[in-house]
Amino acid sequence: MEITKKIIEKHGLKIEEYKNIKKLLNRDPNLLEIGIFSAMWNEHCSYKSSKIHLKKLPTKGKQVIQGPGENAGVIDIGDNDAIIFKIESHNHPSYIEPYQGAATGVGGILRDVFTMGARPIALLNSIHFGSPSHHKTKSLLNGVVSGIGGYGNCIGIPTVAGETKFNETYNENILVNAMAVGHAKKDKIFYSKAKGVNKSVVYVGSKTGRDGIHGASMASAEFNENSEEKKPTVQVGDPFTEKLLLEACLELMKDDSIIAIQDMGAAGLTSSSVEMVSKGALGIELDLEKVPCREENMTPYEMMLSESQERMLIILEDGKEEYARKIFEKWDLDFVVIGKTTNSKNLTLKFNNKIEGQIPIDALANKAPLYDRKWVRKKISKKKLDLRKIKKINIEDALIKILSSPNHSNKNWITEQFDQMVMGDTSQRSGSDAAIIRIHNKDKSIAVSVDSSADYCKSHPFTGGKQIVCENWRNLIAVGAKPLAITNCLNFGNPENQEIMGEFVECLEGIKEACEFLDYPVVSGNVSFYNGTNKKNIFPTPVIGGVGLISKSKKKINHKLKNENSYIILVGKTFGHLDQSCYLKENFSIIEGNPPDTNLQNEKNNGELVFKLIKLGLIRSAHDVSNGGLIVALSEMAMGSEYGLKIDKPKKLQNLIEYFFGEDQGRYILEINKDDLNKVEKLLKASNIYYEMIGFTQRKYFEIDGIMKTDINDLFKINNQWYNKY
Amino acid sequence: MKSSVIVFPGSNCDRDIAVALEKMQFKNQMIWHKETTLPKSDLIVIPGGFSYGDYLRSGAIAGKSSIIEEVIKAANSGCLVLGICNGFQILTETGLLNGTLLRNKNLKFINKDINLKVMNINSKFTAKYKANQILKINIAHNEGNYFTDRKHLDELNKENLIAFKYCDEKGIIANKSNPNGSLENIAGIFNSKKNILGMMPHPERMIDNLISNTDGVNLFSSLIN
Amino acid sequence: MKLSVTVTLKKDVLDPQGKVVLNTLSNLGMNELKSIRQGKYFEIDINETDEIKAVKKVDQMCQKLLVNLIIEDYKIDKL
Amino acid sequence: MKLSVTVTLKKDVLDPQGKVVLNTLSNLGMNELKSIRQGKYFEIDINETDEIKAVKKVDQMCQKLLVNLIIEDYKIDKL
Ligand SMILES: Nc1ncnc2c1ncn2[C@@H]1O[C@H](COP(=O)(O)OP(=O)(O)O)[C@@H](O)[C@H]1O
Ligand SMILES: [Mg+2]
Repeated sequence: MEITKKIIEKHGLKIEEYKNIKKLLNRDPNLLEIGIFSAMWNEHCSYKSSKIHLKKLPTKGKQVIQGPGENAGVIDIGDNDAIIFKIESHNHPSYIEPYQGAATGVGGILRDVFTMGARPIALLNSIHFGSPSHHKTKSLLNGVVSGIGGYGNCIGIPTVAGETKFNETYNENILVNAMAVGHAKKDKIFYSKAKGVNKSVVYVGSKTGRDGIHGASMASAEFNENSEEKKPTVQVGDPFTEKLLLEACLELMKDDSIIAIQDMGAAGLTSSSVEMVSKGALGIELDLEKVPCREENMTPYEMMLSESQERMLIILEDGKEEYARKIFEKWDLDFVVIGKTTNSKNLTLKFNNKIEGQIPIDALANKAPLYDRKWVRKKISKKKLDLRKIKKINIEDALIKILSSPNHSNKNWITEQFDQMVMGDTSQRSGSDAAIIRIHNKDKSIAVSVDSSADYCKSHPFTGGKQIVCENWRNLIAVGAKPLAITNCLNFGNPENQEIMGEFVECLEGIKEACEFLDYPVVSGNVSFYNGTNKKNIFPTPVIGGVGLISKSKKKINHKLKNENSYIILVGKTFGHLDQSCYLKENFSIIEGNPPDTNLQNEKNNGELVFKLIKLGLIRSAHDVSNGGLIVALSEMAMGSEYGLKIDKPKKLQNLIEYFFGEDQGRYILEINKDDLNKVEKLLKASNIYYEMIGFTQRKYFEIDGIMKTDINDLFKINNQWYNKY
Repeated sequence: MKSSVIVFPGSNCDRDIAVALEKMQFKNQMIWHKETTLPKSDLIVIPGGFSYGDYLRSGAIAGKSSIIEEVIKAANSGCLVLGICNGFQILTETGLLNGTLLRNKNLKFINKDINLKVMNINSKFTAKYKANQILKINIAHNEGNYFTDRKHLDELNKENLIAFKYCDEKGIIANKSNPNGSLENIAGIFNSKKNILGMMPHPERMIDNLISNTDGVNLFSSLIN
Repeated sequence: MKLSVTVTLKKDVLDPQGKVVLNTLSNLGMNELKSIRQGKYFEIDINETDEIKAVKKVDQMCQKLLVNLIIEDYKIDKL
Repeated sequence: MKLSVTVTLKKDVLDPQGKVVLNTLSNLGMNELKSIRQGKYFEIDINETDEIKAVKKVDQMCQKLLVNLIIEDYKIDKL
């Protein structure tokens, strides 16, 4: 078959890249080889546009066992316990088929985590949709939510936290990011680096079908009108088989039969086999006629590029084949030795004893293209909002408008579709700043949260990147956890566009600065470019997933008010930053100016002190102040708890709108028992932390002196009504 | 007391129930579905989850497994059998309990803490509860909408075979407090000899104040005599 | 030989799915609908060329597994 | 008028349900089975006596709600 320009383009390869392939091979590739190059060299697998920038992120620390480069990141939480976690995008498949796209996204990230030897203990998600009034939004929303639940509920891993946002920038390109967190023994972690020649390469799991052929290249291209026709067979998730695969893998991992193991994710058999031997500087030979197939007459091309779900590739120690086979057969899963490792440093593909393709591993991995794409710095808006030019509105009305908006409405209707309690260790479910999961049979817990701020990142990528790391860090602090490390999913537009590439570079600079300062390293992540349609790119949306440690489970805390007549303290300074605030967005549709700056020194000092106060047991409830400002945070503490608040007017800042709705960073609200106040104030003063006493808790009403007084049950209803009317 | 928890491919509350049983001092054993004999047990538990993915009808395929025949034998000779969630669905598929569990009325999976009224304390499963006690227990299911024919419903009512009903905080049993559309708010039922209990809510999730509450404890402690 | 099995809920059994589908369709403006009942459908390919035997075997499958006879009816057709 | 809609998965789309049912039936000793695919079935009663119009309306329902056109095919029959 002649390789025409059309074939090259269809594989998402540039002509320059094709020339390079010919040079690396010293000949023309055949169709199978083109397919393999396209799978390995596309953005999704090769990180060709992002690699040089990702290298700048801090990835090390005392707590880090394994940083980026493996299937997932690994951190140390003491006593031989390790936490393994990662986040991944499944944006494009979810737009085409929301239920299956989201479900297989969850399935995929779970495999990344249990392939390293962890039992998954929590799932999170970050989902972004277009405007609620856009004609596609409702069905995408419902499909994605039930897909996430459908997979997690069936496999029996609690879905405990996430975020759901609406913004018209995602009208034609939704975001579905799924994060999985697992627990392993520190001395029982499995890696993907192949070692040794002539070792058996084993295929386990589901059979291979024609699902998602070229899924990875689809994820690396912009959508256009024809995308719906070009789409490959949609991948259908099978959580039941994944459950069997999970149990079978964990059973095999009890012993030391495994040299290397990797899930078949994007680009299936191709990327899993190439990546394993590339890490071990080896070669691999596969007999493709042995691959278990679901359909008749599948070709080597289809087998190598299929993205059928629920499959793994394992390299076994000598003589362990029969032992391992028994385990997989017990769980009714396919187990086939399909090849062996070699010292040829080639990927050799045979089909019925005939060599169908042969490519140097290096050409696929290390010699994949690497781009230092052109980028430009964002022109930063000099505009500063003039509040006087905006219509004056009543504070209570403005609050109600925010609480009843799609973005701020209560997400119970989503989280009730997720089993949050299975596995019996969820001590804080969705709804607070972070979820808390106890380590099974231990007296310690982890806290997890995912966050993003696309508007902030759009207007000022550097500050946005920095802010989102801080917000995530703050969310963990607010439940009494020590933040340890993050994973990140970088959802951006087309990197060939200099402005978009600039957004990427600057967001990363912000993330880097915050992570370094807070000793909050990045241990895993994922980049999703080309989110957009026909030159309309989404807002830059880095999503940060953080994990923190609570060393004594008893000390857990959340945001719900616990008592009558406790003191309410606001930690951190309020300047009244309204640009890019919810107040302006929800009430006036104004999206202007810069996001609030994040002072890392204050962030750290305030956070560390709040952490200390919680650890000492001096805090009844705590909440970070984020979108919507002080007044929204206070309402959240009251809604759904039994108590309300009586808040004073500000003593310093005169403008009430700025005071109550400003989104200044680094702030927390704390509820403190009367008896503990002295101790708390002493500690705050000793550390030079800025704080204000702003009021008390009371029964029934959320009240601001002389400004508003509302029954908390009414607020709760307002906060819960959006979806019911949607 | 000896207990056996039956584990099917796709069961996922098996560990949770084992933790609860052990905490309540049961000597527990996990029984893989391919086993053909059951160890002597005072209590057999069929746990929640998605046995065989619940792909055909929830509980249908598990209801055909070889171990189930042993469970039926044991049940018929008086052994205590508890089916929770998917376990309840399996018990109806085997015919050990009558009726069936249809899709929730809103067609959505529901996970939340609901109020439950104890309808009958004259059973080995509920003896330690107070009459009409209101419990807060977690539910997590797609198919918990209990349905049965008129004749059986009459029998359930006449013979006092309804164990739990969904209610509100005050104990009022009404449509509003029915999460899934169950007939007469039924959340759990006994067989006529009351040695078998099937229920949709998860008592094993309510045994620890750090995680939730302890409203499920008395179900297990009732069984210990 | 290929056969199909169509499984429907018995008349007096509640059909939550059908009900929701009916409501949703009416909300979408399709008011001509009188009722809608949801069932299941299987396509079965069986190694048997004799139709009578094939139907008999499929009937067994229905009785043993595919159908919950207490709440469901079924019918078998040749494809 | 009563119509039926039979919804089946497109060829090549994974059918996890069919797979499990096939395995179970073979385990129950029914070895003649070559394949089984699971689908959905609707019985629709519609206030419309003209067959062509009725089919057209049901077709709309399929496109709008009953069928996931990306992974499923469907056919409409008169009952
Ligand atoms: N898709 C979702 N899945 C799970 N939990 C969610 C989802 N969307 C929102 N939540 C939960 O709702 C709560 C509020 O979310 P959000 O306003 O983003 O919190 P924060 O501002 O503290 O990060 C959080 O506890 C979050 O975990
Ligand atoms: Mg928060």
